[in-house]
Amino acid sequence: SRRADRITIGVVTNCVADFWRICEAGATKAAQDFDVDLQFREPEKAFDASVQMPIIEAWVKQGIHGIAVSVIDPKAQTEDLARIAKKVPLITMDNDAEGSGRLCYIGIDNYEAGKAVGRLVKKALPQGGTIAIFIGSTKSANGKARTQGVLDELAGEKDAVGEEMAHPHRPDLRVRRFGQFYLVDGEAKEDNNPNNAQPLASSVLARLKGLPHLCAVGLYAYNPPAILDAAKSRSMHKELVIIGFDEDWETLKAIAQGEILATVVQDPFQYGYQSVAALAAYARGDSSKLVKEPIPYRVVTKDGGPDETITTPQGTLTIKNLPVQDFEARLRADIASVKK
Amino acid sequence: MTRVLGVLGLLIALYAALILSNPSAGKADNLIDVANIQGRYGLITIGAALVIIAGGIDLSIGSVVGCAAVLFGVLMEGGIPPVGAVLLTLLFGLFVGLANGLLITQLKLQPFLVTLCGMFIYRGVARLLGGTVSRTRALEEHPEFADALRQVRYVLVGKDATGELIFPAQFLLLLLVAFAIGYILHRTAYGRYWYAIGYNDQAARYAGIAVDRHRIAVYVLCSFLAALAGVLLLLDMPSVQSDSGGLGLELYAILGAVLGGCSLRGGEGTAVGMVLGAMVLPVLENLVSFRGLKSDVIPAVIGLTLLLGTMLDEWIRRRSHPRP
Amino acid sequence: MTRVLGVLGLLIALYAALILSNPSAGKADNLIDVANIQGRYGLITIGAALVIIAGGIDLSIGSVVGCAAVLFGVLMEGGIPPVGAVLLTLLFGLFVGLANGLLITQLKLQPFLVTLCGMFIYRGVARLLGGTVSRTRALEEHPEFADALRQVRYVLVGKDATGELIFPAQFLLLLLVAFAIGYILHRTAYGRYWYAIGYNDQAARYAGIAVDRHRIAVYVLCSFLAALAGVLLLLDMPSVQSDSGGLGLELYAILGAVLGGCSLRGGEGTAVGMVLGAMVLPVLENLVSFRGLKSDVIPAVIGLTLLLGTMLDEWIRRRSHPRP
Amino acid sequence: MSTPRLEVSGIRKQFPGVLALDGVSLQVAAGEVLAVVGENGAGKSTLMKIIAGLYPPDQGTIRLDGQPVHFANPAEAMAAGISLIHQELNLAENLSVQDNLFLGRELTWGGRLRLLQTSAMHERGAALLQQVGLPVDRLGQRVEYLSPGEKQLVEIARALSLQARVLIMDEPTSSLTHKETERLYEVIHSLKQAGVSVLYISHRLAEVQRCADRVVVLRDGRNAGELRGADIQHDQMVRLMVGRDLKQYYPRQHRPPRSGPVVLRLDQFRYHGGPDHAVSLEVRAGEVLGMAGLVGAGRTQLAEAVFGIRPWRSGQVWLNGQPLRLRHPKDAIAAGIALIPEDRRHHGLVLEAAVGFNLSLPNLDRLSGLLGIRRRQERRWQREWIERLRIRTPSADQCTALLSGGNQQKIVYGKWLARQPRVLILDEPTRGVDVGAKAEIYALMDELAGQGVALWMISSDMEELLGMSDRVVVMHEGRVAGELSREQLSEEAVMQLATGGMTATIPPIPRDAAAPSIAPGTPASS
Ligand SMILES: Nc1ncnc2c1ncn2[C@@H]1O[C@H](COP(=O)(O)OP(=O)(O)OP(=O)(O)O)[C@@H](O)[C@H]1O
Ligand SMILES: Nc1ncnc2c1ncn2[C@@H]1O[C@H](COP(=O)(O)OP(=O)(O)OP(=O)(O)O)[C@@H](O)[C@H]1O
Ligand SMILES: [Mg+2]
Ligand SMILES: [Mg+2]
Repeated sequence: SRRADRITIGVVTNCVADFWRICEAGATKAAQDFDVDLQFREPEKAFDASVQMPIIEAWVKQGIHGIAVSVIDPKAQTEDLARIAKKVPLITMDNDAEGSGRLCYIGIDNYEAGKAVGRLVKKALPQGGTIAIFIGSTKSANGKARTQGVLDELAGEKDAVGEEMAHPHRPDLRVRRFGQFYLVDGEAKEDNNPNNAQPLASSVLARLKGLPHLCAVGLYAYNPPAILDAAKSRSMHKELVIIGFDEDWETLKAIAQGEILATVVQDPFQYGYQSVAALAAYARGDSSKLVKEPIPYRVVTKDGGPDETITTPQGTLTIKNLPVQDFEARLRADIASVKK
Repeated sequence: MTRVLGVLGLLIALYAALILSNPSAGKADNLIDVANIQGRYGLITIGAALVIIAGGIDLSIGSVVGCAAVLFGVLMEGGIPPVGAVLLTLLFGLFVGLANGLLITQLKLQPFLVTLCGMFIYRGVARLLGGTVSRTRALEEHPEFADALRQVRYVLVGKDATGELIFPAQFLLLLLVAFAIGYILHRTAYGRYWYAIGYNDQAARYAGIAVDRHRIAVYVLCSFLAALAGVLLLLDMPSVQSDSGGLGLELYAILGAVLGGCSLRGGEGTAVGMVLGAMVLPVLENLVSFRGLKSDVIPAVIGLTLLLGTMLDEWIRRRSHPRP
Repeated sequence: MTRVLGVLGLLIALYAALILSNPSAGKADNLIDVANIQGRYGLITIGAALVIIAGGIDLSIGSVVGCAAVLFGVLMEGGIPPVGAVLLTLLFGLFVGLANGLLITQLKLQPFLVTLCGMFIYRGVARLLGGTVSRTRALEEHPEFADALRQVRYVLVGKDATGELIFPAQFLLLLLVAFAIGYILHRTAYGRYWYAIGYNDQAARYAGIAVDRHRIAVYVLCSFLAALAGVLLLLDMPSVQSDSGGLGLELYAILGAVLGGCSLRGGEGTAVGMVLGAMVLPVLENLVSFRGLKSDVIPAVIGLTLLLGTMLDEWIRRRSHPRP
Repeated sequence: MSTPRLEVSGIRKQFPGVLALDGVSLQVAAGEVLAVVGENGAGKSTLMKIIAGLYPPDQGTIRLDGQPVHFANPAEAMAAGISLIHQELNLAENLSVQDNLFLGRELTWGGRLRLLQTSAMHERGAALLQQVGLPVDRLGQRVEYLSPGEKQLVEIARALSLQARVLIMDEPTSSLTHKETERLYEVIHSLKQAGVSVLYISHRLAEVQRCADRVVVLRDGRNAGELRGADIQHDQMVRLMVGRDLKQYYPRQHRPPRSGPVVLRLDQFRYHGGPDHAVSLEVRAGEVLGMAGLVGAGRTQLAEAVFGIRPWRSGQVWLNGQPLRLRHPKDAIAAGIALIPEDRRHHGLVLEAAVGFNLSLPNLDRLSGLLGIRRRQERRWQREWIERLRIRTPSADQCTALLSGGNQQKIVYGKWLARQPRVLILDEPTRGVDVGAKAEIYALMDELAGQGVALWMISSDMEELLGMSDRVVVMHEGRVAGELSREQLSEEAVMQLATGGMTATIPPIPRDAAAPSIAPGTPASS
């Protein structure tokens, strides 16, 4: 039903997820507000540039008017994106690729967000403890960044690698020490597929049963609920601190119930909205809507708390700490604001 | 009998290794945990095995599991009480099987192609139905389902209100189904017919067996069991994503069937074998994480173990059946 | 001949739909884009098809593609010049095929099991080799490779220094390989042997054919082509991840083969059919993005299209060959 | 005799549960035709497979021109000039006739490239087909579309193309008709002239009598005796084979024609995939209707169509006066029709399954109760039938594929007779069955006829046709060429109709060869 003269904006993500459904809602709203056509694609295969690139190439061939992409492997994709940016207005969102000639980046800094998770861990267990990190894949750029962020924060140094050792209370348990924390198996546990998340968490937790000061971190949206469920099925959720990432429905529910301590959230709705808004305006010759500074991530806890300001290489950020009800209400409002 | 010795040996070895790997590994709660997953695997493995015995193959299993889970969730969100939703979802399974069976027998399409298309189609259906489903979302809309859902969950997956796993309900369910299927396979005419069809459908036809009808029957059973597994998945797991729910399970199911003594040439396989074959992977995965192996090593270890297992199996079979 | 009419019709329909979908879709540069992907698909499809013709199956293709791509990258990072790295990677492919073939022929294991284990094992190897590989990373370590790599890339995937696609090199490569394979299949004794083995290996053995050696040969060819596809993948794409690179490609390859007229019962299939079969999916995917379909609809659309295609195919075949 | 071309001595072969060969020896000279006869399961095929390098012997030696040889595989045996026509067809049915003729030994150029010389193979292929009497246009056809008889001719042509020094024919004529058989004799004769040694296995003793210089008889895997020249007499062979005299070969109590009521009647019957002209015929209760025809005459297809395998096109079929409609063999079976198919391996049996499995398959409805199959009853029942038909197997659990050809055939009988059909269609009923068993089967048929069963016997075995039929319908290219009553019934008459009118120019089988009981009714004794 698209007419050739209408402006068309393409948004391509790095995988299929609820996170992106929220983003799509934002993008759709912007498309409505600024009267443009939207093509929103979630590549079938998660975090695979060889699936993502053909989609973008096809758009370029169609003479689309603007592309927003969640970069999977910045270092490697830069070259191709640079070439594409010469033909089509391009912005990166959710995951950046500097030097790709993109007009702007809309999103948080995953590494910084990871550090935020680390700070939450430290706050929850000031005396340190045993920590297990669960993640979909450590191969993807955002996965790497988040994990490293957490570990650096715990270790209190950049590019921390930790030290290989046996767990003081459990000689049979190999760990790496980061600051006061012992990382189970010395690495973030990859599930590579949401279906394995719960069983994996379940068997890892089983080995930690009985240890004091337990903390589990889930860095992909689906990880925290999986961890909680596993903990419950082994009745360990009482003695386990769970900290999550992203605004998975179950995670928010659990925070409200006090079963998950906190989660660090991005703003997918804004990613979508601002990407399309910016590109639509740019296509009409107005580059004012291009976003300058990174969108701050936020922390969601049961009752919220004071904002915190931190200094990053990019400058100082103020990070909001929202109570879960407010956050959820905002989220619903955002999604509801999209006309069907 | 010798057909199952190999996989039996493999299982024993794996359990031994597991129990030795870590004091808490042998504890009841862990074994129950494994058994529960084995139960769900086992159900789809039996489905796959039946199709394979009758000389076919079903690649749509994984997508059907996912689609059924999503459908189950969506139905409850839509206000259908849990029990009703379960039944409707199982009905969906029956229809999928009927579709596969009809396409294969009436239009004479290759099972591999038909079910591969099914794999895409039902994945697509799942995604059209919704994004992520979960019990909490359903209860969000319909708090009144809470009790019913809790009971269904307790009965089918053995988890209580707090979500603690009390008993391996899914494994018991597997044993129940396996017994029924085993009876059909080994004690009734239908079983004989399926084997005959798998070996030589021409001879079966000349013997007056309604080949097509029986072919359809096994596909229906297979998809039905897949749908059941989908229901269990949603009851067991915190949530199911329509794009990844059950992804790739068809391979695990077929693997279990083949490990259990089925031959993809058709006509081979026993109910006991199916159950044993299905039990392998969950133990193996549990063992691997109990040994605290690095994530990157795991696939290789799993692959090699399975390979050794099949070698052992073939070796035993050869010893007991020297063929010229 | 009639075996390929169906898929030919499907292809024509798809291209027509594509060109009508959008004025710029029919433009050369887009068609070249598609052709390039079809080329890579085609190579693994031919590999899969050969194995299927000889009565086997290879599920390790996807993992081998990924593993080869990673190996290729790692070798260059390790200081092996591009051309040398390519050759070593292809050598790796040969070894994989040899391993599969020996396990299947000498230990008499089921191809499905062996290659399924391979699927795990080579994925594992890839992950042990490294996380993510890319030309950029290799060049960081060894800037001196820049020229050589650029040339290799231009020759094999037809992209210039800026990454602009100049000509469909991968498709030309496919045509080259398809021609060679087609010649072997249809014009030499070896081809005849593969068909005979696939349909009735006993007859082949009685005819004095060295069945095992030929079985091994097709597995070697298949893995070799998969490794080649892996090389192309890394040359064509910005980067390859060891855990997802090539994931699931075996299904696409087999799908292409079967669409192209191969029967999993073995002994059927033509070189032309393989190429046509492999061309379907990339056009379909390109069409889908040109029509700007919602992501959630895509799997269903793909599945239904393929199903219609196979129905059409079977219908034509039936019309031309009324069988009892 | 100078050093024989082929000499095997003391061959022993033990299979699990079966001692197939127990010290068998034989010799063949160049240009000699040696017939090997024996009951089903005597070990003939096993011996031949050992000679041809398919199995290794447990004991014993094989000498070729005096040199001891050990063949690891068929290829080596072929290289040494030994070729084997298998009892069971072994063709790559997905390939063309021509491809099969040259499979493994294609004419190629370009050295290791093995590029096919298609035209050259076409010429030689055509010549080979003419030699065995198969229309040349079959060359390009996929083998799966050929009738069993045609396939067998392809096997023969294939073996001929080998230019072997020792040619082994394991029941080459089991589904050939008189005409093709005669042609085969000519071929064998010319091979003789060319100094080829021929090992000829058959259960059709008349054939043996016609073409063999010498006969070696096997019994229970041992040499049971040898006959040469004039001693090669039907009854002598039988005596050596079964170790006793067989009283009757064709124990047929022929009834006066048109006595029983018509049970099965086709009128103007046509089926899909069949010939265009309709077929009409009737089979009466208690009679044996013989059906003759050349290879490819369309008899099997007609039978299959009536049995519901092939969709019907037009005409009417009556069973016991009731119009019959069926879509599937199960309808036919329900109506009381049973078919003993010609192609045992593909249609008759599930070879991979056990003997008992096959026996039970069509009878499970009777063998099961509310709680499924009554296992104990089933096993007893299976044992009964194995004994009743004297099926030679270690147990009911033996894999069917491992039984000898004839014993496999008996299983097919068992599975159908147990159903007590009203119409029994037998397509090549004694294909690969030994004389003893033949006599049993004929007795069985007579008994069934006595019980009022209508038997429709498709046969390519002239003796059998003449000996068993009350009437013979002859088919030619898919149409009924004519019908012969017992009075008119003679080999010449049959051949005349079968070949479509033109007078058959084939030397008749010497009368003494065919069993004496060939004369109607008169029970024969030797
Ligand atoms: N591969 C095998 N495994 C086990 N037993 C076998 C095998 N092949 C043959 N036998 C047995 O060996 C015996 C001899 O078989 P063989 O086929 O040589 O008999 P035959 O003389 O050819 O009979 P027929 O005239 O029926 O063909 C039979 O009892 C058969 O069951
Ligand atoms: N499935 C098939 N498809 C095509 N043609 C076939 C098929 N089966 C048989 N034919 C052809 O039909 C003709 C009749 O075959 P049929 O087997 O009925 O002959 P027949 O009289 O039984 O001869 P035989 O003595 O060889 O069995 C043959 O020429 C054969 O080539
Ligand atoms: Mg024999
Ligand atoms: Mg016939």
